[in-house]
Amino acid sequence: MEWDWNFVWQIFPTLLQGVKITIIATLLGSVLAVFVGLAIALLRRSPNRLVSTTTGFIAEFIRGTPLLVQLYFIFYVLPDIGILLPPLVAGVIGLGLHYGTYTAEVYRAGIDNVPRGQWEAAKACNLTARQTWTRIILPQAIPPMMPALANYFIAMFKETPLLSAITVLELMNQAKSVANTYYRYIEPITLVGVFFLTISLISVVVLRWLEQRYGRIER
Amino acid sequence: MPSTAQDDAKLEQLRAQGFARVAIANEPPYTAVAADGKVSGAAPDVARVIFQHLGVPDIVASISEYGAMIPGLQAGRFDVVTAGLFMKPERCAAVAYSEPVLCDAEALLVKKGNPKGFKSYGDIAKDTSATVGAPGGGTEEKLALEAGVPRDRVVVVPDGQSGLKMVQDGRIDAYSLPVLSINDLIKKANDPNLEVIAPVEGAPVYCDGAAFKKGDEALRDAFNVELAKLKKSGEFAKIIEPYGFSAAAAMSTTMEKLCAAK
Amino acid sequence: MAAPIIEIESISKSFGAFQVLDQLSMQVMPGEKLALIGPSGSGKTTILRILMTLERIDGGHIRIEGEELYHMSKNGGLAPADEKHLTKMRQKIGMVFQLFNLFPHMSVLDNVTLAPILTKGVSRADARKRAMELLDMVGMSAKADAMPSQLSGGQKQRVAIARALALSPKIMLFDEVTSALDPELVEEVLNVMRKLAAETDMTMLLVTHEMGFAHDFADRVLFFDRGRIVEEGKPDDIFRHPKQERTQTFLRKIIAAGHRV
Amino acid sequence: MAAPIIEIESISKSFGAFQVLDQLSMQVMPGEKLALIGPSGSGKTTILRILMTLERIDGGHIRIEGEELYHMSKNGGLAPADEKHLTKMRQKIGMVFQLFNLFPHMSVLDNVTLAPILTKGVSRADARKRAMELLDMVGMSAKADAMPSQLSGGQKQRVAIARALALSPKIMLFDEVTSALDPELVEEVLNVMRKLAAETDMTMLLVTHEMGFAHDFADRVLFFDRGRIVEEGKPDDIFRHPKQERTQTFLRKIIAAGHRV
Amino acid sequence: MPPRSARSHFPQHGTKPFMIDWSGYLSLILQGAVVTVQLTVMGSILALIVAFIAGLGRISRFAILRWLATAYIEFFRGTSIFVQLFFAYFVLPFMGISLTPLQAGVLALGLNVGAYAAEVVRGAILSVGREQYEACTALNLSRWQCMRKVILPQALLVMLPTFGNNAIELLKATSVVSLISLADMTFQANIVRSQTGSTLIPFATILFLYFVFALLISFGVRALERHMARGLDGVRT
Ligand SMILES: Nc1ncnc2c1ncn2[C@@H]1O[C@H](COP(=O)(O)OP(=O)(O)OP(=O)(O)O)[C@@H](O)[C@H]1O
Ligand SMILES: Nc1ncnc2c1ncn2[C@@H]1O[C@H](COP(=O)(O)OP(=O)(O)OP(=O)(O)O)[C@@H](O)[C@H]1O
Ligand SMILES: [Mg+2]
Ligand SMILES: [Mg+2]
Repeated sequence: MEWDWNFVWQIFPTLLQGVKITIIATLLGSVLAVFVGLAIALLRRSPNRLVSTTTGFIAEFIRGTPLLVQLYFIFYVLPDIGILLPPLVAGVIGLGLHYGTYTAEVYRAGIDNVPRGQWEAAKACNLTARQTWTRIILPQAIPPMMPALANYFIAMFKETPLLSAITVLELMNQAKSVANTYYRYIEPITLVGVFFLTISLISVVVLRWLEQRYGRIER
Repeated sequence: MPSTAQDDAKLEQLRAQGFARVAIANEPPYTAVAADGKVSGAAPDVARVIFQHLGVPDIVASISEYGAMIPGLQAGRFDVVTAGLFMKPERCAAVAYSEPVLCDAEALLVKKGNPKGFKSYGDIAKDTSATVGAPGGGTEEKLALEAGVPRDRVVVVPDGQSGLKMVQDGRIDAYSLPVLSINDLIKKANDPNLEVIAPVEGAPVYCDGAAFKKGDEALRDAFNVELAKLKKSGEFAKIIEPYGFSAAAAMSTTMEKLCAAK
Repeated sequence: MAAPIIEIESISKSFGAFQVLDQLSMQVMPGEKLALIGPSGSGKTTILRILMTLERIDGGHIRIEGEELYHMSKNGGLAPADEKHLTKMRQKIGMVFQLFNLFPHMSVLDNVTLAPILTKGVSRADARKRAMELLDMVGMSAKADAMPSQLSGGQKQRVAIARALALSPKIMLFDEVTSALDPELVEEVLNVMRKLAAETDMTMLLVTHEMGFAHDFADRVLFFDRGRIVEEGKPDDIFRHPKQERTQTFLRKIIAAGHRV
Repeated sequence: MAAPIIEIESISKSFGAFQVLDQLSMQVMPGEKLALIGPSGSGKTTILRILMTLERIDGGHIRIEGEELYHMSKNGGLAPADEKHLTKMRQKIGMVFQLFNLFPHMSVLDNVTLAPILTKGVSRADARKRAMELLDMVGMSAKADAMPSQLSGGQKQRVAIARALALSPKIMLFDEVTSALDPELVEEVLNVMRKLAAETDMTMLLVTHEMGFAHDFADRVLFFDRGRIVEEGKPDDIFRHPKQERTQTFLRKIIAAGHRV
Repeated sequence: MPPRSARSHFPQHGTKPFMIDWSGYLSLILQGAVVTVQLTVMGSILALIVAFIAGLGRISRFAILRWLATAYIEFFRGTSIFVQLFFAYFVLPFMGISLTPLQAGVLALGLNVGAYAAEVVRGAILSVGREQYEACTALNLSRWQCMRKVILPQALLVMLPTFGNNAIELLKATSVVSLISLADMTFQANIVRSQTGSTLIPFATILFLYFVFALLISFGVRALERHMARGLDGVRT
């Protein structure tokens, strides 16, 4: 099979459609993951043992099983109990929940990394719990998290091809569809690879910058 | 010019290794996987018998997505595809087909009473709110697109069960597959709220053939010789009719006609 | 004689199976400068942390200006203190830590003004004015806009002292405030503390290994060992004529290690 | 008079734009005990690290027993030393670090035997025998099978000394070996070093802030400031009658901070 | 009996009543589980090997090795596992390399996860303090002796928990090999779903199995960690 540039130009606009969906899914999934992660991290710190262990178990379960199977579940099994979600919504929820369990760990580590002395100094300054969180702990915990969070968003981005299993026409699905129409696989799949690599290389630069900007906090 | 089986290096190689690698789909009744994991279904059963006649004792079947079959064949992953891959001019250009084996018309799976009144793909195109599901890279997807259904209303569905579920859940208005596949689905689903529209008006009857890699024409020709014998002896009908396929339909047309059809 | 500002009445504290404080009692008079000395692990830090409410006690009572620290009167009886009660009590106490614990994401000035603005509702302008006075006192007003990471250890500690003073506590707790500093930088911090002792009538509790400083600074010295007060008295008595054998060995070792007493 | 064991000839060292050592020269005689004192950042540690080949020099020459450390003769001329040459030279030098730097995943005994077995091809049995003698000397033979995490700081440092001695170096470098220790634990380490000085004729270079110990221990004291030797002489001269003003202020501050001289 | 479509003019097949042989289909899923376990184990071994090669390459003194290791890591972390699988299975044959589906799956999974694990190896080695290297120099150990006896044993303990996570990631990624017709657990569940018409049972079964496998991995890693950390307590802060 020879590489065919004409074919590449022919399919390019179609693939761009897929890129659009891929990016939308990643962005929405990221936003959801940020909030799900924070919720999990806080619930796991709950003084109520039942709440914290149940949250812990659910998070471990979601983290320990494949996103693909979870997507099948959300899309094909949930309607049986009356929850009917459009494909993209189901996909975003799947991504957000799955990656929320990862970002929860990032939050936890970020909060744990604030030295105990800072909590104590806040107390010695007689700050309230709320003031301590918003003025002292989170401002120190969040910047070092940025690179790790960004890392997960890049990982999520690379997992969007899974959404083809629930009929979302993202990039990989578009490429397969194109390939099936013309019986040529090399060009579309290579283009998908190049696309992912390009975005990843760009994100490496962004990550470096994030690490430099936020990664360290001078004490 | 059909060559003789004797000077075919590919066939020799298959005989030596004792089996042929066939690609099948996860789509009853074309192919079926029993609870014990044994592969059956109309297409592999025919292939198995013919290869036995050619001196290749067994077939090793791997289940594949429709979309992955032709690239897999080209990449040398399979020796032959026997999966209900209907003959169409573009496909005929990509692979070397045998004479027809399994023929089927297209059908639509819809909600009971056919609420949107579909009879053809054209009806779906006209109804601007209607969506239709079809396997990615399959014949039905192309038929729908050709009938003028826009890309964003043709939903690529990974497999039959998913398509059925999506109709049940109202995610798509119709799901299109060959008649027999749909019948098999609905039988398993046992859902009185579904209905089959078959055949789809204006959609041709299609036949599949065993698909070989371009360059393996000699093997294909040898396959054809045995297939013709099988059809003649009536054994062919005995194999495929229990699955619901019509032997007469397959024998009434040729690969050349089907590949030329527009 | 005035009433004691701090009354500690047979308090106990364990970490797991390990008993750090065992039925400890002591009293501190208003304005008194107290030095707590003793071997490592003897519970000196723990007492300060308990007074700052960074650790809870297992039993006993603490009264600050006659008011219970860990209990509050409720329906006539005593109930465990809630956060509101603790917040009120903490206003009387400030603490300076061994490792400064400045807030690294805020400028020196913000470190000092944060608590007055948030906890006392002082206006930003007033807080700044008072902060500049305090920074001036500790010799740090020139660095008001610096970030903590730009300061030397001694400078950080002086800022930390100013921060604790900004809440105008009646009692100041100092836990080995010079032991993380380079030897040459120790002096500048000790000077600030001398000045503080001379200029204010704050009550001060000081944990230190700087025996020379403890000697000059304190009105009274408590020698701790294994969670108990082994010996107490005027600095001259403790350092020159220790009565207990444990105190004697401790001082001998410290002196042999090159510290001046 | 014997030839010097260490000759340092106008060496320079910069970190980026910052010049730590500036054309520094000095000599050390075999068996001499040398104390290097001076303010923080004056380059004391850097000299030891250069001798241990942990840092390279920018210019100048160092000779150990007359042999070039950072250069080797090659085709008649001098070439920069390669790893093989450095390996040979390092056999003459041992170093003990401020933070012990024991290998945390090995027992005390393995820490001491590792290098002799790997670098000198000593048999395991011989290495153990010698290690036990050395551990005995530093009073740590009872803890031969302990892991470093189970030891106190002073015990760790004694093991680190035994580990450095196990390679029988002719020169030992000590960089503030007691400054990370609790005051009570300092003495046990200093005692080991006194014993070492008394029992062997090793050449020793010692960086310390323990002025008292430096005074008793050293044959000669070098006072550093900003990468230069400001003053040198017998301990009594330096500590009692410093000539340079820089030395005087330094000693005054140290004394004020409570250190005995 | 299921209803028949009245409008179909094609002959209907199968006169036997339709009954589901669940034990048979569950054993089909278990066969898939065997493939999943095979992929996970072999993929992890490959990942471990390449992780050490590439991780050490990244901190090598030789620029060319650093460059090669970086290129490998960035490429495999940069492109999606889907693309890699597809390349290994469909494109490599055009270059004359024909792998069985299992080989292609192990190759893609191992190289992909290996790229992530390589960074773990590098990070763990760098996390061992500079003072340990200096102690090595002071004791005159060679670079290699120092790496083998002092640095790696300590770094290994740091790597281990992340390696456990990597192995779980690999386990989960095996579900995408169904793309190249490998009959792993997810693939078999889809077959069972098509053959039986039930969605809930096969998917609930494999979710449970995946979770059990993930738990086994994390327990195993934790046990290993405890075993290796004996006597080291209190070392790391
Ligand atoms: N949070 C804690 N958990 C467990 N043990 C603790 C905790 N805090 C302190 N301890 C133990 O309590 C004992 C007393 O500690 P404390 O810090 O009060 O001693 P100290 O007199 O300040 O000693 P040092 O001079 O070393 O600072 C020590 O043995 C210490 O290990
Ligand atoms: N690796 C390095 N990179 C940059 N600067 C360094 C490095 N090592 C040392 N320095 C700087 O070189 C100067 C001399 O350092 P050195 O450690 O030799 O001082 P010192 O006399 O041992 O001081 P101290 O008493 O604090 O240990 C210091 O200002 C230090 O900041
Ligand atoms: Mg303490
Ligand atoms: Mg130094």
